[in-house]
Amino acid sequence: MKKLINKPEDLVSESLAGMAAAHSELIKVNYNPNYIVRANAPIQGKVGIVSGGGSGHEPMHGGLVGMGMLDAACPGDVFTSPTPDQMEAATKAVNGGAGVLHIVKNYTGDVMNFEMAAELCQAEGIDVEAVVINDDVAVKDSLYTAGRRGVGITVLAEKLCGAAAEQKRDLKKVADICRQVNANGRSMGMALTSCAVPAAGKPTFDIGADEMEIGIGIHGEPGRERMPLKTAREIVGMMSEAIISDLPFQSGDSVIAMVNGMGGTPLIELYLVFHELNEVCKGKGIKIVRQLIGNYITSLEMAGCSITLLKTDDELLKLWDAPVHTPALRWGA
Amino acid sequence: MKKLINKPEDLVSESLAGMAAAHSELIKVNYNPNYIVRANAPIQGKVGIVSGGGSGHEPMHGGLVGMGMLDAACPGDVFTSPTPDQMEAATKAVNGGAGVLHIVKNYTGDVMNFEMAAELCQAEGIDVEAVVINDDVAVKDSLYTAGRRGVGITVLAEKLCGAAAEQKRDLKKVADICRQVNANGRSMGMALTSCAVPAAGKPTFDIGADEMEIGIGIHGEPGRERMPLKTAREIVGMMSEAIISDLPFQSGDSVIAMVNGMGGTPLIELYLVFHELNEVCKGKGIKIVRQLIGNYITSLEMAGCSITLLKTDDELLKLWDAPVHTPALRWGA
Amino acid sequence: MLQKVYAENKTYLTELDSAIGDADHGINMDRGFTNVCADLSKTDAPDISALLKTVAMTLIRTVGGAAGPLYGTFFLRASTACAGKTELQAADLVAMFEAGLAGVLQRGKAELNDKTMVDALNPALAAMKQALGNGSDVKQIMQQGAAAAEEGMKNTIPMLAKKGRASYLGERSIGHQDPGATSSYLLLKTAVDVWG
Amino acid sequence: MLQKVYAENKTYLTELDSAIGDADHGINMDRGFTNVCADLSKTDAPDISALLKTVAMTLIRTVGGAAGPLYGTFFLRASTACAGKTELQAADLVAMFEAGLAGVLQRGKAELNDKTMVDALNPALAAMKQALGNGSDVKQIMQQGAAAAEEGMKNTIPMLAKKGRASYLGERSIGHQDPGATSSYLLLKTAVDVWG
Ligand SMILES: Nc1ncnc2c1ncn2[C@@H]1O[C@H](COP(=O)(O)OP(=O)(O)O)[C@@H](O)[C@H]1O
Ligand SMILES: Nc1ncnc2c1ncn2[C@@H]1O[C@H](COP(=O)(O)OP(=O)(O)O)[C@@H](O)[C@H]1O
Ligand SMILES: [Mg+2]
Ligand SMILES: [Mg+2]
Ligand SMILES: [Mg+2]
Ligand SMILES: [Mg+2]
Repeated sequence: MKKLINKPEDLVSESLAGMAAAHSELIKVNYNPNYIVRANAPIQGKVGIVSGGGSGHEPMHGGLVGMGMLDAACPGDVFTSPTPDQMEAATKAVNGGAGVLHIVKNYTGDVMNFEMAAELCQAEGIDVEAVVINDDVAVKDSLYTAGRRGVGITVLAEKLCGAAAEQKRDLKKVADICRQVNANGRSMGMALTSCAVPAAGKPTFDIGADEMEIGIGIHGEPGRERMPLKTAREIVGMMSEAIISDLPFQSGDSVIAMVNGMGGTPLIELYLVFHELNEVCKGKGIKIVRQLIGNYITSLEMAGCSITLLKTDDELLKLWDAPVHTPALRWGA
Repeated sequence: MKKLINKPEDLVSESLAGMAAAHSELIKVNYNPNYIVRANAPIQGKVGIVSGGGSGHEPMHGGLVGMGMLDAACPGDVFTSPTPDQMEAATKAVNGGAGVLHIVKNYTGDVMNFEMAAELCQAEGIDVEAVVINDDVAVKDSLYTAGRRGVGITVLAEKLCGAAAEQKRDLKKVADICRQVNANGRSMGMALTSCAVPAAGKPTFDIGADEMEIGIGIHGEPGRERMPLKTAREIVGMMSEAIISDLPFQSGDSVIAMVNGMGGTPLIELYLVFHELNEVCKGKGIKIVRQLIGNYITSLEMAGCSITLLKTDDELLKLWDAPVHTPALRWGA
Repeated sequence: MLQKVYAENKTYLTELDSAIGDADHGINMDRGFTNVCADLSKTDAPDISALLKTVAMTLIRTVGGAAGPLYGTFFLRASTACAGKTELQAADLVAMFEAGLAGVLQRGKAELNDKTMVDALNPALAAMKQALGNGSDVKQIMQQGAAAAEEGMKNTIPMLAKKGRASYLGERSIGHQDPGATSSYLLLKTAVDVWG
Repeated sequence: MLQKVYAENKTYLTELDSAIGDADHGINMDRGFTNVCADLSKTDAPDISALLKTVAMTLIRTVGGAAGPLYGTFFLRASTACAGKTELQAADLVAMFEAGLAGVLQRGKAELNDKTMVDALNPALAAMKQALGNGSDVKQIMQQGAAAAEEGMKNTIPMLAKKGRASYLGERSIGHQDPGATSSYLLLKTAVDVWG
C-alpha cells in the first residue's frame, strides 16, 4: 500500500487541516468532535442541511459544504460512519431555527449513528428530519435486509436540497425534495482495482489482472459479481441497463446524469464512459439534460466508476441550476 | 493494464465525443484534425489562445477551453504531441484578427510541431506568438540540453493569459504575461506508481511496493531519482525545498499554489499534501493567497502529485480572480 | 483488559471484515476500547452502573460504524439494569446481559440467523439463563455463555447475511464468519478470564 | 515495406522508449507509416520528389511527437533535393540523404553524441559518401550506410542524452539504446532490402 500520508491515524485530521487552510472563506473545521461547517453558519431562518459518513469518499461530504449545498458535514474515520456526538454538534452549529435535515446514506452504521444523534437533538428541542438515501441498484432490495446502499444520488440530493434550503423553503419541503430525488434516482458502480484502508495497510480485496467487480459499493466492499474485464461499451451497457430498467426510466424522460470516478480512474476514461452512456440513453429516448463527470463520491484510490441517473422535472432543474459555491462544486457564483 | 476503454486507438476520439456531448454550450470538437474550440470562436478583436499536447493529461488542455481561458486545445495521441495540421486549423479557427498566442510545454516534440504550425500560419499572414513553458525544477537546466519540462505552470499560465485576453489586451501584452508567469513559477512532481500507455498495454516503468520516483514528468517518464517511500511530510519537504530554493521564493512573497494529482491519487491525500505545503510556506514567510487542489495536469492513472508555486502580484491576482468558465475550471460565472 | 484483547485481535477482526465488509471492524473496536481504558482511568466511577455508562458513552463516541451504536447501546442498557447496585449477584449479571441484548435488538432490528453479533449474543444469553437456573456460580455462568457464543459465532459461517454491510454481498456472504459475532464472543471470553 | 518493418518493430521501439522516454516511439512510427502506405496507394505521384513529399506530409500529419517533425523534415528536404528527377543516380541518393539530415539537424538542433537519431544518420551519411567516392553502386552505398547506422545506433547505448525526453533522465539515460537512432537504422536497413 502506497499513499501520500504520514501516520494512518492522522490522515483524516491532517486532510481536514488542508481543507481548512485552503477554503477559509467558505468553511470552518471543528476538531473533536470533527465536523466541517459553513463559515457563516448558522443562517437564521434557513433549514440547515447536515450529512456525513466515513472518510475516503472525498470530495463528498466535506467538499460539498458551502452556499447552496450542505451546511455541515461529519467525517468519520476512513470508511467508518461518524459518531452521534459529531452529528449532534454539527446539527446545533447549523440550526438557524428552521430545523435541520439529515441526509443519511443507507448503511447500518450511518443510519444508527444518525438516529442516535437525532434523538439527542430532538431531546433538546431541535427540529430534525432525516432522509435515508438508498439508490444502489446493485443491491437487491427487501424488507428483511439492510436494503440498498446510498451512493451517487447522495451528491445530487445534497445539491438540490441545498438549493431549496437556500431559497428558504421549510424543512418539510426540503425533506420532500430529498425523498423525491431518492425515489427518482438510481446508481450502480464497478471497480477495476480494490482500495486499501490506510489503517489496514493492504487492499481490501484481491482481483486478477483481467477481472473486474460489478456492483461494488463505495467502501471497497466486494461487488455482487466478479467477471472478466470487458470493454467500456459492454460495461456501460450492463450498468445502464440495470439502472434504467429498475426505476424504470422511459423514453421521453429528462435526466441528470453523473459519471463518477472512484478515485483512481483518469478523466479521459470518465469522458469515454459518458460518451457510451449518452449513446445508450439516446437509443432509449432518454435525454441527458445536465451532467456531472468526475470524482465526486470516491472510494480512496480505487479504479472504477459509477453511473447515476436522476429523472428530473422543471422544478428540480431550476434547483440544479441555482448558484452553488463549495470547494468541489461551483457555478453561478 | 486495466482501463475503461474500448480499443486503445479509439480512446482519444471517443473521449472527445464525451466532452462534446457534455459541454456543447461551452465547446465544439473538430475531428481530423482533432481540436477543441470555444463554441463562440473566433471572437473578433480578442487574442486567441491555443495550447495542446499529448492526451492523457486531462483536464489539461481540452477541459480548460472556455470563457476566460483557452480558445482552443489540440489533443495528440496519448503522451504524443499533436501535429502541425491540428495546430494550424485550431489557430485559424480562433483568430479574431488580434493574433494568436501558442502556449507550448517544453518538450522537443511539442516545440517542433508548434514551430512548424506557426510557420504555416505566419505564411498565411496570421500573427502568431509562441511562449514555451519550462517550470520543472526536477530537470537540470542547460543551454546544451532540451532544457526543463513544461508542467504545472502551464495550467496557471492558461488561466492568467486567458483572463488578460478576455480583457482585450493585445498579443504582445498577453505573451508578456505568459513569459512573466513562466519566469516566476516553479514545479516538481513525484510518483508512487507508473501509468500504462493504452497502446503499449503495460506500465511504462516498474516500481517496488516501498519505492517512489521523485522528479517525474507527466508522461510516465521515470524521474530523476528512485528512493524508498517516505512520509508525505518528508516528500513535501523535499519537493518544496527544491522549488523554493530554485526561483528563489522569499519571505514576504505571495504565491498561487497548486497541489496537483497525477490522476490516481485521492483528494483526501492531496489536501493532506496541501496542509504540509502550507506549513512549509508559513515557516518560510511565504503566503499562499490562492490555490488549486485536485487533478489538473495528470499522467493517466498514475498515483502521485506535483506542487507548483507562482510568485504573484496584484495584477496577476486580479487576472486570477477574473471569471472563468471551462469544463474543469469555473468561477465568477 | 478488553482493550488488550481487541488490540491483539485488531487484524483478525479486520480481516474477517475485509471478506464480507469494509475492513474496519478490528480497527473500530480497538479504537473504542483504547479510549474506554483512557476514560476509565480518568473518571473514578462511584458504582458499576456509572462505570458501564462511561464505557457505553465512550464506545458510542469513538467506535463509529455499526458496532459503535450497538455495543454502546448494549452497555448503556446493562448500566441502567444495575443502577444503584454496589455488588453484582449472578442473577444481576444475567439480567444486565439480557437488557443489553434487548438494546442491540431494538437498535439494530436484526433477527436470529441474520449473520450478526446477535447470533453470538443470543445463544450466550440462553446458556447463561440455563446455567443460572442450575444454580451455577458467576464463573460457570460466564463460561457457559462464552461457550455458547463461540458456537454461535462459528454458526454464522454458513449463514447468508441479511443485515449490515455483509448483506450487500448476497450469496457471496456465505462461508465467512461474521466479524461482529466474533468480537461479541471475544467480549464474553474475556469476561470469563476477568471474573475467573 | 517500411510500414511492415515498423509494424513488426512497434513493440521493440516502444520498449526502448519506455526505458528513457514515454513509451510511444514504436506506436508513433507504426501509425505514421501505416498512413504513408494508405496515402501513397491513393495518390499516384508524378515523380519521386512528389512521392517523397507525400511521405513527408503524411509523417508530419500523423506521427506527432519529436519523430514526426524530424522524419517529416528529412523526407521533405530529400524531396526538394531530387525535384524534377525521374530516375536517381547513386550521387542523387547521397545528396538527398545529406539534405534530409541537414533538415533534421536544423529542426532538432541536436549535435553528435546527444543520443538521438542523428547519431545513426550522421555516420550513415559519412559512410555513404565514402562508398560513393569509391565508386560503389547504389546497393553497396546503402549497405555501407546501414552498417554505419547500426554501429551508430549501438554507440548511443553508453551516451548521456542531451536532447529529447531522455535528457530529463540525466545520468539515468546512460546504458539504454536510443529509440530514434534505432528507427533510423531500420529505415536504412529496409532501404537496402528494397533497392537490393
Ligand atoms: N442491524 C444489525 N444488528 C446487529 N448487528 C449488526 C447489524 N448490522 C451490523 N451488525 C454487526 O456489525 C458488524 C460490523 O461492524 P463494523 O465493521 O464495525 O461496522 P461497519 O459495518 O459499519 O463497518 C457486523 O459484523 C455485524 O455483526
Ligand atoms: N532534438 C532532437 N534532434 C534529433 N532527434 C531527436 C531530438 N529529440 C528527440 N529526438 C529523437 O526522437 C526520438 C523520440 O521520438 P518519439 O518517442 O516518437 O517522440 P517523443 O519523445 O516526443 O515521444 C528520440 O529517441 C530521439 O532519437
Ligand atoms: Mg465501516
Ligand atoms: Mg511522446
Ligand atoms: Mg466494517
Ligand atoms: Mg516517445
